[in-house]
Amino acid sequence: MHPLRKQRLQLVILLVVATSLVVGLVLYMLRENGNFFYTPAEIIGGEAPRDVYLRAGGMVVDGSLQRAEDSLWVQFKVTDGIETLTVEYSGILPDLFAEGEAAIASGIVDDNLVLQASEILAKHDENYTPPEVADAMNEAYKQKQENKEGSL
Amino acid sequence: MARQMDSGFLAWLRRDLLLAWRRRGEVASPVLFFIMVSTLIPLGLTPESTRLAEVAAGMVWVMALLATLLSVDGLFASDYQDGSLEQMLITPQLLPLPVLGKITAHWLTTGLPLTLVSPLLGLMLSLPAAGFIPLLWSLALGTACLSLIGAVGAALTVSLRKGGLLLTLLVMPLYMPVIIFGSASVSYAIDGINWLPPLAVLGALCAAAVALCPLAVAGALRATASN
Amino acid sequence: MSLSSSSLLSIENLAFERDDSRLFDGINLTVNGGDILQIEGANGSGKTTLLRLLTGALQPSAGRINYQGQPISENRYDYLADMLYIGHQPAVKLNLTAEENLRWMVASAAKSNRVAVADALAEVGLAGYSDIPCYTLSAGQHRRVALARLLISEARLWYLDEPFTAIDKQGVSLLQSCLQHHVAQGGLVVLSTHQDLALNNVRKYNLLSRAEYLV
Amino acid sequence: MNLFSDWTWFHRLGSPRWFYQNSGRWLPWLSVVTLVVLATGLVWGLAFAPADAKQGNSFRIIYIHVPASFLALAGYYIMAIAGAVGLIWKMKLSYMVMKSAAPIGAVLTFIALFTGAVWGKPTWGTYWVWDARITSMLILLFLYAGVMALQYAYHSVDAASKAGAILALVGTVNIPIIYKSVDWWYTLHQPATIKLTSAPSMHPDMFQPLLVMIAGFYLFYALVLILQTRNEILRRERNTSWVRELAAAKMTTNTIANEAKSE
Repeated sequence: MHPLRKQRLQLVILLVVATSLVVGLVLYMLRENGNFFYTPAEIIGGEAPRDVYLRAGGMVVDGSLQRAEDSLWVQFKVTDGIETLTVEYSGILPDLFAEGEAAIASGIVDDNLVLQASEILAKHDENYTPPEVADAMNEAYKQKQENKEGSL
Repeated sequence: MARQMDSGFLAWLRRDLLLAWRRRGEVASPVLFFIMVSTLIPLGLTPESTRLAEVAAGMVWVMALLATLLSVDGLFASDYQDGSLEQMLITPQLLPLPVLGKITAHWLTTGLPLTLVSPLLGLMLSLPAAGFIPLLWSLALGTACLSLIGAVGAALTVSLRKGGLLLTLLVMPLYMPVIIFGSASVSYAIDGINWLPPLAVLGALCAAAVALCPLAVAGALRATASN
Repeated sequence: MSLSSSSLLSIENLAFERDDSRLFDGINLTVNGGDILQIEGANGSGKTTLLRLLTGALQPSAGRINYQGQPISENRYDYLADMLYIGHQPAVKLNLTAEENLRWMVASAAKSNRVAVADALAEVGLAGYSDIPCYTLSAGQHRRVALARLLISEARLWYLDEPFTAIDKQGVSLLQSCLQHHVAQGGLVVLSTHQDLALNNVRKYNLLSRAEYLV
Repeated sequence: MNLFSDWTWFHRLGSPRWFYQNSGRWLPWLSVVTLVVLATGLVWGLAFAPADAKQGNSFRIIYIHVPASFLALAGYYIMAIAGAVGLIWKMKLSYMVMKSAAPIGAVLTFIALFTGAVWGKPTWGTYWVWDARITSMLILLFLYAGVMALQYAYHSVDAASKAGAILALVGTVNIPIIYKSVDWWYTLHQPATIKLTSAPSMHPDMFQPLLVMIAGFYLFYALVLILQTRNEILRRERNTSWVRELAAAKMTTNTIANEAKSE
């Protein structure tokens, strides 16, 4: 074989192997990449891992917000319509955080099934609900309906 | 007596390895830098092992990045000065192949040693036990990416007298995904999450860099080194 | 066209400009096996640039270079494999020994003979130095290492940029006999130098006047 | 016989002189249209669009922020495409466009980041979040800076152009990767749910002026790019006869005007 053609072949083989590796690895990543978002029901039900950083979200329950008098510590409850999860957080809440609105808390679930949040995010547009919250709540609502029908 | 020649990959790889062996003191300096700076972290940040453990993965990764950056500057510099680069540009071989040979030699002499000493650093920074294997794997793949991407920057700045700082500016933004997925795979392992997905992405980045960076380097060398 | 197609190397209407300023244009040359072409011209007239255009490291702004009647861009591999270029810098690695350097240069060249490395070094007067790293050698000796390539090379086209710099008298006569031998075997030499060569059949080409004359 | 006869328009387009003369004819029109569109969008957006129910008047910064972000990103691709065209077809004008696009893009990126930070404070309670979009905008700024720095580092214009083009192309590969990597990184450590209001969910009264502003920014970008490129053409072609003639003509009209004044 002409040496130039041989080199071109080597280069092409390198490119083909590299491209297939990229595709394969990305596909693996997409398949394996778990969802780190959990609904309150999943956390209370014990489906979510403990001592692992995760995110949970739902509607902030009306009247559940408690503030400490001497610090920035707050406690509130979020619900997905099935279960309520207690969230504790120390820090300034975002301005758009409000009871009856959706919020997302990131942190670690402790042994008492309380989410010790290191970050709280509120949705900031009335037309916009985080899709995973919306999905989770719709799912939960459906299940609830089914359960109700089942019990009847 | 004309003979078939190889693609230039092995020839340049062998030569750069031999050269590195001849100046092993110099080649060891990124590794020394890597170790020295990590002794500063407990002094500067906190000697408390629980807090160190939190930042260990990220710190090791940032230092590996800086150490690679230190050495990648010289990847083409001496070849440019003594005329070897000129000879490389006029060999009949397809330029990406000798370029890949040089980059491989660079990784074998910087990235690989950094990877091999990283467990020591992990110990010094009280990295949790679960993080060691991912640290090794992610550094092995990640430093290869760093060498490949850094080579593009080195080629773009080879004919400039003060290319070092500019190289940093050019290359740093491109290093971003590598450091994210590299440190992510370690911290995932520590948090008890499946750490293979970020490692897979790192592998994908590495494969893409192997395919694309030698082409970019070849283009950059042709564009700048001959002027 | 028919004339140039039979020649080993022909340059047609070659021009080079850098950053929109024209270094030279309208260069027409034909060089055949057995020719020594000496490029002349004041400093900055473009001797090195012309040689580097010949190596293909630089692209001409206009015109073309033909190898055996075909543009070099069309048979790049064969052309480069048949070419040997020694530039201003001798491409000698200071941390390698003379022998390692030479072996490396030979390995990266397409047409060359591997076994003759030690003989070649002896012939350029570096017999006792083959095991010593090159940083202990002088600039002239570095050039001798590079020139030892000529003794091994089987390339027909030799492009030499100021090959006589830093070489002593003995080295100059060695190099000249080497060139003589090469063209006698049907090779071709294009070199730039200010030195008058003690060789017959040298053609000179002056870049500034663009005139060619036989010495 | 002439293989490239169909390509003459392309090569004419690539001629700096042709571009300079024709763009000169279009410039006044373009600037008037740009001014009108921008003014309409600004007055509409700032004075007539209703205030947001939650954010009040602070949301109005989107009329600057969103178009600037759009153009910052689009500008990078324009720059990279110009560089690629230069590399492939060896077209000088294209390199000039690339060089001119870099500082404009950098300024727009900076405006996007700055307005984003100002907006972020009342909305999210922080000036800066390491969110995918924000981080990749910051990286975009660095990439622009790199291309600009390379242009200035080289004495040789040819080398600077080619090196800048290669860097810009490498950057285009990286922007999506960076975006994806930060986004993905956040799915664990920070939510990616912080996103700009997705446009279609906006009320039409707010959305229409935004569209006008985006159109205005595109026009403005084109205008500034053409002006910058014209400067670059004059600078690089200053030794050619047509630029000399142009300068000489300008000089005589000026002296005539001055003489007329002094009389």
